[in-house]
Amino acid sequence: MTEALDAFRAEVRDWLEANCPEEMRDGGSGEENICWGGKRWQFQSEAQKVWLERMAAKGWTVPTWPKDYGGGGLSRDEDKILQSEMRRIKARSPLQSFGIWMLGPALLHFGTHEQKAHYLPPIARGEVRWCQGYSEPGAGSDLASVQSRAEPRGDHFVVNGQKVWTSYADKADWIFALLRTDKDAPKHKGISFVLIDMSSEGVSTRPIRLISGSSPFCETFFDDVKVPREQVVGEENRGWDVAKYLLTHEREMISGGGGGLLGGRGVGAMLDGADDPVLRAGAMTCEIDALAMGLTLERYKDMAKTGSVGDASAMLKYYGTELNKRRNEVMMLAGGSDALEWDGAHGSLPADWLRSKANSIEGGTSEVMLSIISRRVLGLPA
Amino acid sequence: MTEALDAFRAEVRDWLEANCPEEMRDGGSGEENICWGGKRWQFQSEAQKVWLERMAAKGWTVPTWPKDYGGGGLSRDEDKILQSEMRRIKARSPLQSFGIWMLGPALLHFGTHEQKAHYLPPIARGEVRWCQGYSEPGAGSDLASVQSRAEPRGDHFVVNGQKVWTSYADKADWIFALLRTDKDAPKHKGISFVLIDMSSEGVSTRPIRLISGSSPFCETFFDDVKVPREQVVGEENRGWDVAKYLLTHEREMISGGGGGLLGGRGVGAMLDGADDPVLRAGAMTCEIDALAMGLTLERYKDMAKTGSVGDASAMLKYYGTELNKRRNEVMMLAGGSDALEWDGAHGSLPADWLRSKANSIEGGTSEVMLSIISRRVLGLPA
Amino acid sequence: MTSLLKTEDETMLADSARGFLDDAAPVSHLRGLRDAGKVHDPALWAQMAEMGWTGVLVPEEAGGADMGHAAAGILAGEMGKTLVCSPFIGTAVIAATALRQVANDRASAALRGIAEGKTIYALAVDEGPKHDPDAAQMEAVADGNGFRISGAKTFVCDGMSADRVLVLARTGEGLTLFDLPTDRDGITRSAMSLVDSRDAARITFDAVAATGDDVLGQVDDAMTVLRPALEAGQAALAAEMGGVAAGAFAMTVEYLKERKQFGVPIGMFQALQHRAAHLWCETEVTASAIAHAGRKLDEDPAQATLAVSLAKARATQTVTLAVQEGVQMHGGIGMTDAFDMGFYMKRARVAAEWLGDYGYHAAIVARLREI
Amino acid sequence: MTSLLKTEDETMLADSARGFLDDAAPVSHLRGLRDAGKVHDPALWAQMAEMGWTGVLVPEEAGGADMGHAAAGILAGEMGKTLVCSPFIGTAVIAATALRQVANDRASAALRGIAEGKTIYALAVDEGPKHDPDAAQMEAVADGNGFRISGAKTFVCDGMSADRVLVLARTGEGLTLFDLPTDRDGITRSAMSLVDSRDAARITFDAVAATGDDVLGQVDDAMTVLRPALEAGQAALAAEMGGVAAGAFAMTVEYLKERKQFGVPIGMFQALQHRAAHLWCETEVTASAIAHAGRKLDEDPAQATLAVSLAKARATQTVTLAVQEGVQMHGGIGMTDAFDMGFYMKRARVAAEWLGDYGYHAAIVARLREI
Repeated sequence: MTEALDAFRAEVRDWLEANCPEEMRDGGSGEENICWGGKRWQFQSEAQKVWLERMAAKGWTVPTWPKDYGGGGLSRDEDKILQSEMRRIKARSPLQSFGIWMLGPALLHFGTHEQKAHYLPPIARGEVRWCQGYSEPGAGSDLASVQSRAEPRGDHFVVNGQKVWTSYADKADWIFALLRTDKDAPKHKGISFVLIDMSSEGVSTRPIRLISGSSPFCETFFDDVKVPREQVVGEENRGWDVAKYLLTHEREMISGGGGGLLGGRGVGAMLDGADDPVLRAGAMTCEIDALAMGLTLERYKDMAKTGSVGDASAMLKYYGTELNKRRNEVMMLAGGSDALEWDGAHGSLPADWLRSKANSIEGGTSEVMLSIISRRVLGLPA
Repeated sequence: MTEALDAFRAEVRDWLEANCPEEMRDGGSGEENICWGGKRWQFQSEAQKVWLERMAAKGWTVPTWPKDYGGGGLSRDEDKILQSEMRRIKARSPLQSFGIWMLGPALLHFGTHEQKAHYLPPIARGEVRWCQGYSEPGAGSDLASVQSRAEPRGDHFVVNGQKVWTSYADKADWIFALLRTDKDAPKHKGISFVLIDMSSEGVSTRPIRLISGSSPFCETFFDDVKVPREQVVGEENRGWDVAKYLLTHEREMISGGGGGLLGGRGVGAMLDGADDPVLRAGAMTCEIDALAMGLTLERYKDMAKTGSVGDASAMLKYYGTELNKRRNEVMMLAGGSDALEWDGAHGSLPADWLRSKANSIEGGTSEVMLSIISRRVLGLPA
Repeated sequence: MTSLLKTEDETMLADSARGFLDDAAPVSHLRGLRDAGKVHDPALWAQMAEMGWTGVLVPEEAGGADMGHAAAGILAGEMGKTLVCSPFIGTAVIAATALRQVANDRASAALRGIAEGKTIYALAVDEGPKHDPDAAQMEAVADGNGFRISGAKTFVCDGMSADRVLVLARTGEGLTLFDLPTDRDGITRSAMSLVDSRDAARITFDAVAATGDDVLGQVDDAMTVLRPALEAGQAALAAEMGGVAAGAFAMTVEYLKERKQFGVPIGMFQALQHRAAHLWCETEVTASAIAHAGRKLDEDPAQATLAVSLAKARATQTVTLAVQEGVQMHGGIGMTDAFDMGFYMKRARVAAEWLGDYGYHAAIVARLREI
Repeated sequence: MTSLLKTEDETMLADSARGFLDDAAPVSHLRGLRDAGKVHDPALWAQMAEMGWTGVLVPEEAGGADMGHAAAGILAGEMGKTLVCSPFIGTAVIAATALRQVANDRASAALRGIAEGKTIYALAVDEGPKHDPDAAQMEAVADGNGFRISGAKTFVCDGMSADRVLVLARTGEGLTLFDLPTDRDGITRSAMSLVDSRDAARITFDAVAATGDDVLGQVDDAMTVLRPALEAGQAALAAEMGGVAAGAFAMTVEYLKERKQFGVPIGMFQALQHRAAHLWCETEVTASAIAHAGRKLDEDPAQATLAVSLAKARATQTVTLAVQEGVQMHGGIGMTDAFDMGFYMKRARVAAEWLGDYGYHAAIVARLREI
């Protein structure tokens, strides 16, 4: 077993050495360096395009997906080796997308073979870009209170309604959305998980400006949009099951980025010489918690390998996002008046700080996470 | 008006000068220096006895009660002058008791003339000591879930049941208790506010040991105790009204002591040279909050002069007690291992620290206070 | 000391200010300025002058209303509730307090200019990212009968709109406060794009000539004039922050009552109830500290340092909590620029830093309380 | 590094420890000792020796089980859950780790004594109210071929039960660690009445004679031996505190489910639910830091300082919150001595101070992380 893994590691290392373009080895992980793919994608450079194509050909844009659907068919241990070898040479991620993170897992779990064969390979190759349509105006944490309608009319639905917080909807080719297909059923019933081509007639989007400035979020409107009924994932009226399954995935994803550290970075210099116990104590405590949170993410990843983390993942989402808010507050405080200017001495810090306030709202609020933990992990009565 | 008050101040000053014994001018306010009164009271000194007698003769043990019932009949402004003149010469309080703080206000508001005339003067003179019987085992914050019974039998009740957290029940002459007089009525109905002589047959007490050590709290048991029906305050089965009225008084009283400060006292020296930002920041923040809380108590006292503070008094109870817990935590931390010993270098600090944890439980938990504020002050839906 | 409760006069002042501001400067007024790329509304300022607000701390003989610091705090608090954008604190509070420490004709004339709404002042003290007057390094070198001032100041609030600037600079034996017109040769201002959309500038001084007439108070003794001015400003700013907290809190409680989720108003959820109730307690306790600072400045100004730092520290902590809870309890809508809560959060952050952050004032309290 | 999840062996160790301790040392065991005025149960310690726990860090050649620091942490954690009173950390963790740094026959014999449960050790480092090994002032003055040690140590945990004591003293060029029997002439012990009812002593040294044989490690170089021992102790103590937090939390959650008020289980109140859920998150995050410290000490002990201080800091904060919420959520009954929650609160406070409080370890983290 270990020998096989060692052999795999050597193979990966050689292949990366031969195939990863030099420009893609800069560890670039900022927003501006992400390759999102899609029909209208403008590659940043030839290297970015080549890197995507080569990785997609190996199935390594989605290493653990089955080979039949464009994946690499890797085991979890093999995937871990691939990731560590990529980190070793500071290789960029070739492709990121909501298709990979969210629709893929949903289709793999709930989709028909035809759906998987049709939708997954273009995601793996970065040819089709997806966005998510869950939230609606006035619904907030109550995701099941979906009002947007998909009325069955023979072999298709007619979709009407509005979604908000649809990230990158203005750049996406397709959207997966929760829509009410039976208006008489109880709240959690009668919802379906529907795939819609954004180029369909009647679909429009409008960007949302946040307190932190422009954002990837949009409002998305459906006005008598015709959608074939075979574009439902899972059973019709059982879309809530799909949504719940995906919410767990989303939680883990969002928390993943939350464990940022202060140490060794700007804040060390910012704090240098600061004689303020309040600021110092805040920074120290925040760093301690961030280090411990980083270890917790590792522990939970290991746990996920042997079974499911399940509802405990709500902890990662809650703690990671609250921590990230605290970290941003500490940095703003350390920056003082220099950090009060948009694009001033500390660059995007003020916008990042404001943006971080959404962390504990999007993808399930902190309050929802705490309720999940109290009921499903601690077993307190509902 | 101001002239009249100035004249009153001069009169008070002269009288105090002539009548307050020298030994009673030491500002002694520790538990050991309190004069509680009662049939079995042992005066600490002749001076303590003389001081009580002289003040009681003026009605100044209860300055604002009507003269007819043993009080001084002072206006609020006159009372303020009396208190400030007593503080000026560091005069001790001549008498403290639950009779003064709680039963008195209840009787003045709900009692008959006969009850007032019968019960109030002995309280004012320190001749009868009262204790409170509200809580029952297993009831906690749900004070209205009274199980102890007072069964009407002609002109008397037969009382059976158990009370807990009856402070000084082992030293008190009488108890005022909430008892269920109608077991078929809804929870908040069917309760009466009953006065019981502790020397009645069938009354017994047992002290409660706390995590902080021995305590004034007792369990009090009633076993077929016969109580005349005229010893009900207010209407029979309407005792909850009396209890609610008193809870507000209790809140203000308990919070009154909560605004203790760190500065200028031991903790300054304890912290001296401490280079720990966590400890320093904690102490600084605690002191800031305590100073502001002290100002808030003054503001609320002034507010109470012109009208009722009402449910907002829940803030004083909540914030004052939580602050006192924090203050004790800071002092324990500052004391380090020296503060871990019972009666060690920092005296009663460890016991005080542990005892402080009850502040946010007794007299209405912090949770109950927050619920009162959210519903009755903020008007959030119940 | 006078009670911390509002007097009848003060209640009337607050009510009339509220009435005026709800009409003339609701939050949409600030939004409008921002969207138009402006940081100052001369018409609003003129109205404030007409009502006597700009002269709230100007002696009557100089044309002011001389209402005192408690009154200034009440006005600032009402402005805070709707995030009113004006040079009130820098001009009507800080500069007026500095100027009235000085008994000369120039100061009187300057005070009259403030009362009449004709002169806007800014305070240029800080050179680094944290408020620290004692650390000022900018030099005013003796030059003939006067000085040449060189160096740079940052976070000069109202600095772009200001006609005059109070500048702290190091002279031979100490610090000196200069009162200069912003159009004097050698002064260059550049706008800071603050997150709260308010006016602030970086100002560089390139061998700016100053005479003895430009000195406010005595050479080498800035603090006799500046300390009362700073404390007055800090108290008024604390009052403004109390208003910001109150405004954000009121929006939040309204939202908790109206907004439904899972079929009930979200204000029925006990976890939110308790957090809202806790926040209300914080605002109440802070309100006492703010009222006390105003009273103390009016009645015992030489001993007001503790009261002022207490108010600024508490206000900073409370408004921070208020806007954080405000955004979180509003959920996604609280994050949108179209909604007002973000403006409250941004103003709270800038006000937290201006004239000393929490740690700065906590250290003063700790020193005075021997902690 | 090995995964932070428990291995199968570790799970078995934890389960068997739990089984034994639930029977032999539930909280009532500590209560019984306290009520009897005792601070140590020799029979319990003998059983721990039989099970190999006292030798958890003793090399096999000295009769130990040599299971490593992660295993020691697992045992300490299980002990923490029921507040087991024993000299485990001082003897089986700290002293054993110190002794195994030294490759000589005396150290081997001492390790064997520990493994066999025959020798109890205490660590005498602190002289003031806060843990600070570098500040030790006690002097060991050269005297002939040996030393004369004079001074006083405080907060010596297990000091009254101990047969031997590791003493840190200042020698010519630095600090030296001595390993002395507690019955040596000139040593006087007095019991400290700690709030957690555990064993601690003040020890005075009055010209106590020590020879080169009594030195553990090298003269003037205590830290080579002491630092690993302290870090091992801090990690095990953090693990114990994790157990204390888990024990208090489990009691609290049970109570929330069972206790009814206003007609429903109090665990239905959302404010309590959210606080309990938050506390659970804290315990989970802390559990990772504790597991990591054990792994690091086993696999990379020279670089374990950050991991250890992280664990002790987190554990201190978490257990403090756990016992505070524990008492508050239990209401009045949590305040009574008849109920166990108070014991958890008291142990948490003492453990918070022992071997460095939150601020001490936070400062180490800050230094290593360049904050």
